[in-house]
Amino acid sequence: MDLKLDGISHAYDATRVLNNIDFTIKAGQIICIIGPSGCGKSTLLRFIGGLERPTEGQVLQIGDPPAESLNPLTYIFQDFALLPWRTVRGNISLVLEDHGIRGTEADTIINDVLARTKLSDFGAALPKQLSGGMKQRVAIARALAVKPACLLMDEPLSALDSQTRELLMDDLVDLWLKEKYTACYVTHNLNEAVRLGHRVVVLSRRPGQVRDIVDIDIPLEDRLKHPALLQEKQDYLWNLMREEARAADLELLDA
Amino acid sequence: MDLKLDGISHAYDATRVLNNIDFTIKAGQIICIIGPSGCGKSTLLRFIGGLERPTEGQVLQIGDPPAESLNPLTYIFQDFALLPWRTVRGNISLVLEDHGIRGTEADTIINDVLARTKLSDFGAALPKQLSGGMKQRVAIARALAVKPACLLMDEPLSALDSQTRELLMDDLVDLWLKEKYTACYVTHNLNEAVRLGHRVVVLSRRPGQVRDIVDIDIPLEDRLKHPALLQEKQDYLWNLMREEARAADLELLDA
Amino acid sequence: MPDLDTPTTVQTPSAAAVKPVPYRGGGFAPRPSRLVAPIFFVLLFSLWEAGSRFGWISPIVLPAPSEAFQAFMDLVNSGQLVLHLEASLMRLALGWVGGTVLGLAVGLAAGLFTLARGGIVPFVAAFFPIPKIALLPVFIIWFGIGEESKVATILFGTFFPTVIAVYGGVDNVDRGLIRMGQSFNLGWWSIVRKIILPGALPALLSGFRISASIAIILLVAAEMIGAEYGIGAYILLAGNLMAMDQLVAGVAILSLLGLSVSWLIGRAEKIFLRWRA
Amino acid sequence: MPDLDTPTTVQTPSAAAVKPVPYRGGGFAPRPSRLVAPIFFVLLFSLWEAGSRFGWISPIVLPAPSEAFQAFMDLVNSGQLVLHLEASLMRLALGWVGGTVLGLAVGLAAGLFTLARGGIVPFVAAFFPIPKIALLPVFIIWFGIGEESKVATILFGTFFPTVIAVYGGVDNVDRGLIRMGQSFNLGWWSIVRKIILPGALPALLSGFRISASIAIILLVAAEMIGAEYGIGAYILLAGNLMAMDQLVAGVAILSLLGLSVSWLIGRAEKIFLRWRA
Amino acid sequence: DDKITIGALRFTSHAPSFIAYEKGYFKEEGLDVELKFFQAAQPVAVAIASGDIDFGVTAMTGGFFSLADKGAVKVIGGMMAEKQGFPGNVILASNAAYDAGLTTPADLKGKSWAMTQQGSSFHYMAGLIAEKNGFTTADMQLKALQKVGAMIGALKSGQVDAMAIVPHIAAGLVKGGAAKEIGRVQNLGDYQVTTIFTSTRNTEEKQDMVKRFMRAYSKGIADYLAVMGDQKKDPAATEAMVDLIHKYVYTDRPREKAAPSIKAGAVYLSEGAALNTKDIAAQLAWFQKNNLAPASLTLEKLVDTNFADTTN
Ligand SMILES: Nc1ncnc2c1ncn2[C@@H]1O[C@H](COP(=O)(O)OP(=O)(O)OP(=O)(O)O)[C@@H](O)[C@H]1O
Ligand SMILES: Nc1ncnc2c1ncn2[C@@H]1O[C@H](COP(=O)(O)OP(=O)(O)OP(=O)(O)O)[C@@H](O)[C@H]1O
Ligand SMILES: [Mg+2]
Ligand SMILES: [Mg+2]
Repeated sequence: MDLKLDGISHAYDATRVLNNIDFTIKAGQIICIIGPSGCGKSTLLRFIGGLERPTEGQVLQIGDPPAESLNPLTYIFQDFALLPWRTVRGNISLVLEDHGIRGTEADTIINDVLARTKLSDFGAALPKQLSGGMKQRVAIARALAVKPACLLMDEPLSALDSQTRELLMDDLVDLWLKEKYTACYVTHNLNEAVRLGHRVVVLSRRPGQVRDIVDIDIPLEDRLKHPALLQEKQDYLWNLMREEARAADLELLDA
Repeated sequence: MDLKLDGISHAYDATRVLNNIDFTIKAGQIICIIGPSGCGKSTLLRFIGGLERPTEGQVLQIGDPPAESLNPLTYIFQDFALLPWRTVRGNISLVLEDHGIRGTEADTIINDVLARTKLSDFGAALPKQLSGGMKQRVAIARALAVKPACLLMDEPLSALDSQTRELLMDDLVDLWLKEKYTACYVTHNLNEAVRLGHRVVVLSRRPGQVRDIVDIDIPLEDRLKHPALLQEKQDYLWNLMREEARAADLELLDA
Repeated sequence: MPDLDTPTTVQTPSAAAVKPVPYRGGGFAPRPSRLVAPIFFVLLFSLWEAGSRFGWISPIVLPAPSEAFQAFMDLVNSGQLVLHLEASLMRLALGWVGGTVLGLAVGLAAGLFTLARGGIVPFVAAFFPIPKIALLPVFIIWFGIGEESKVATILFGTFFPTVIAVYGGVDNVDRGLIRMGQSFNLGWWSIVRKIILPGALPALLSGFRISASIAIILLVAAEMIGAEYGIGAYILLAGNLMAMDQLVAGVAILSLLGLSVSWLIGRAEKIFLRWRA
Repeated sequence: MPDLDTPTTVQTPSAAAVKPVPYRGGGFAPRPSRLVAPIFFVLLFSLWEAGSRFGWISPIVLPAPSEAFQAFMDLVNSGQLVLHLEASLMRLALGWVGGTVLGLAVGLAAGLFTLARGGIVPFVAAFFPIPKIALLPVFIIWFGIGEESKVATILFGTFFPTVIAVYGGVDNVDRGLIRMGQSFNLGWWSIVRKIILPGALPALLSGFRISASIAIILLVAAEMIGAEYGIGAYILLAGNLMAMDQLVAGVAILSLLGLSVSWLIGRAEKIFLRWRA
Repeated sequence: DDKITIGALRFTSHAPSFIAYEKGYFKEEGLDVELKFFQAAQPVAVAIASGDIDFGVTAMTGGFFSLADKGAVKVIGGMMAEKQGFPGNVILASNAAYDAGLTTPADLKGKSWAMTQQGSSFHYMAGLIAEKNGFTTADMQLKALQKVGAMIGALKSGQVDAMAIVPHIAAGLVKGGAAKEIGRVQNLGDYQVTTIFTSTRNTEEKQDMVKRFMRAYSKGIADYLAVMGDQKKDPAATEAMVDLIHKYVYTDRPREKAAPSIKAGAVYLSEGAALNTKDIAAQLAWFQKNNLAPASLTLEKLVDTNFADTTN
């Protein structure tokens, strides 16, 4: 299943947030969306997942999602969005219950995703007992449990400290190498974009428009072996964005 | 004025947090302290500034601070710590008022520090109108207003998005090149450490001990010109810390 | 998940089903609508009025709104409303200001000093839940039957919630800001004045909102003690005489009083808490 | 700032003054001390007792604590305490449970549906601040002078704060969690049951704390109407008879009742909100 | 002049205060009087205890006895009394109870009785009825409803079976068909309903002032009895007195509507403020027996007989 963004524009009341966005998310690819603060990245991701509707344009599903997929478009949120009153297992079972998956069937799935995210020992822990990195791993496990056709990630690492971020980035790469998941990954961290993205969509400041789409051809597993190449891509992106970021930073909010 | 940490150990109730920390902060140098989450970095910085007292050891001032320094040991906090009910100017004047500096004398100082942090146009803005990067710039201006002998910075950039962080890092370097301030800079971002630190103190996980002290001899202004050298230092630090970070991440909090 | 080795798609768009992604957001965001409330109230009052007119609601059980309004107009025209309001507002003002000033002082002490907190907090916890009508006989003996006991009833009623709001507000002032103040060598009193008090202001204002409602609620109890004038006294008399129209009119006046005070505090919040994000 | 081009120090440590950095932290963290409160209360009661014994405090103004305690023991020994408590607790339980169940339903509606919110919120805002004693005559007419009107008084008193707590709690449930539920295609009712209700639980429990105090406060007002037994009736009688010792004993019982309920809710919070960080 | 404050209720039975005030009897005795109005009787005694006022008139209540026991107030004379042939408190039954056979006070055993509060004069009247008919108040269901209005409401709607109330209100209810008269309190025997009282300190330290007050007050009583006791004797004087009383009572009603109530409420007042000490002693005993008055209170502590005649 591919996803096609078709001429998406959006305004909240009088504020134009997005302007005529067009691109395609191909199955098995990680697309990174980068752009300065407030340019509409999160809004765009909400459109892609059907949580909100753009004023113009539409998001199209091309092809049917795999039959076994319980929730084809699945989010991973910046703030993890775990229910604090449920244990790790309970949080995963939450998204299965409504599909009528309970008991041993659910246990099998939960054990599997916990193993894949190296969380097997933490099934009974409450979110408050976990570090940020672990929480995000639980959120990833939960997402995997519903066999998504496409993962929608909104700055999944930006609430983590940089060391944990580094560790989780490795985990996401490993996971992709094993499972070749499709993903739309929003970030404003250029380093993440060049480490994880097969293709990077660069948005301008608000109203967000596509400024550039950069393909990164190095296979994910080899990227750390080519620091100079990556740095070059990153510098290219940073040059595209630097002035916009500065201007966005200087803007007075609701003065 | 130098600062010497002399055999500092600390425990909160039964938890040992720091273990026999010894190092010196030389005038005009930026010392970066890195270490995994919860290893006691913030605690250590509070000891250095006299906000808390260690159970063992002491922090010594060697030499007197410059006479014009109103507040020799001045913090810059991760969460900016601006009074939300005061404007940018009001926040700066706050730290002058108690020294009896008011009226035109205060105005002169405030105008000067606003100019140095490129904030001249924002004197009348309230904190809520500013982006994170701007807020941290105000905090820096406020710190400069009291002519510190040593800046104590606790992850000053980790509440900012990565693009703003990049911009502010440049600003901190520019400022150091002009003013050669002394600083003790706590972070867990290795990239920040190798970009800003003359010397990097690496702490182990809790109870924090000095694992290594790494000098980085490249002048600050030249660092971006030697990406490979920097990357090498960063990789060295990351190898020192990787396992510790992973272990710290896996720890269950107050299970 | 598609089990591919390279990131390309298997299906050509033309051959595959194309449909928009399903929408599944929205909801869970009820808003205070500007339209519903007036309609609702108009409907409610019309039904009530009709019920009374057509005799579905016995006048003993509930007067028609028009009758209550008539009672209110009688009060206005006879000039008594001013007298009642004057008396009540004076008591409210004195009692509330007194309770607030004392509550601020005591609450601040509890918020700043361990010793004070140790004494004040359990004391307040024990005394706050005592119904003030139970204490009326005591107040009469302590303060007599003049204005003092009425004011004291309201003062007592506002003192305890103010104390709680103040020390709660002080507790909730961002410790980071206080630490910042200390790190810049600000004096103790400067920290209290410039950081703690403004930082506790939001909690203080919402405490005022509560203490003002309590003061208004206590008006009736306070005016049980030999008051000739006052909205509370008017209501009590109406209750005594089973004059339901006057009772409803009096209660409506109290309700309006409460809404006005709440509106005033809302204005104060808008003005003094402009800095809130 | 030292004006150096290279980061080295100008002063050799041996020549320079060496002293520890000045300490400037601490303070601004009053703690509820386990010692202060008991000492404070013992002191307070001793002074009070002494004052009464030595005649500084007239028995008309305040009875000695020992006399109040004697009155309490009389109540216990005569077996009346059980009767009074039984009557009051029954009214409290019925009124509180009724008000809470209704309040939950109405508050949830206001928290979930725009239309309900539009009607309910202004209605509650207008009715909450009405003193219940003002409505006693109305309650007598509506519900008679039996148990119904007493229960109704407490029910009315607890209903409104519960509604406010519930819709406030629902409003404060992290929208991110709701959006998460929607993004996983959870059904509407699943979201309400598994996300909104548990998420609102902290607010509900603190709402219960408030409504329970209000219920206890209203006990006296409720038992003004033809109650033979009940703590409130006991207090009213003591007030009528100017029996200050009994009055203080009765008020102390209410106070203890309030503290017990508050303790119970504290336990419930510990158990049900274990998941809170 | 001595400045004194008198606590008064806006009831016809308090007319002597208004008469003595309006006609200058207090002035003649060198008393500079201020009238202070109360909504209920109970606080008058408390106000004397707290020193807010000097003199008051109220019924004997539990609270009053308690204050007397603490040495705060003393009875110095009698006021309203139940006397055959004069208007007095009427015992009413609800229509439903009447239809079910409650037609005399003797039928009240097992029935419910409305009163304002426990220890009030309404409570005592129930006690009087019970004693006279050979049962006790424990055999009745006593309903404390705090307010006269609530009592009337409860009686009208049949939620209580019976109550006692002042004559002019009773007349209105009976005439309107809202209740049935089943007896009069005056038929149960002597009953000193209200007394004049002052603070113990006044009786000890300002005896002269108290005496002068009583002289002036007695004149007011005499005037009232002379005119209102037999209203047909001198209609012009009656109207004049109604005018005077209307200045203080039923002020919210026009005169023509107030006059009938004022006339109908002309209860008997003890001549010369004479005090029926025997009945006071009986009342005290009843209150004590029912735990509504402190056991330590004695008649000596309650009454100071130096200021008025005593009957019986
Ligand atoms: N529900 C909403 N109602 C009104 N305005 C909104 C809403 N959501 C977002 N906005 C506005 O739309 C713009 C884009 O918001 P969005 O969150 O999509 O940006 P973003 O690129 O994700 O920013 P960030 O990098 O800070 O996450 C912002 O100016 C924001 O204030
Ligand atoms: N006031 C305190 N009382 C008790 N324990 C504390 C206190 N402050 C910190 N700690 C504990 O001391 C340890 C070190 O805390 P500290 O904040 O110094 O770590 P850190 O290195 O700054 O961590 P981070 O990278 O998360 O900022 C932690 O385990 C923390 O829970
Ligand atoms: Mg976003
Ligand atoms: Mg820290």
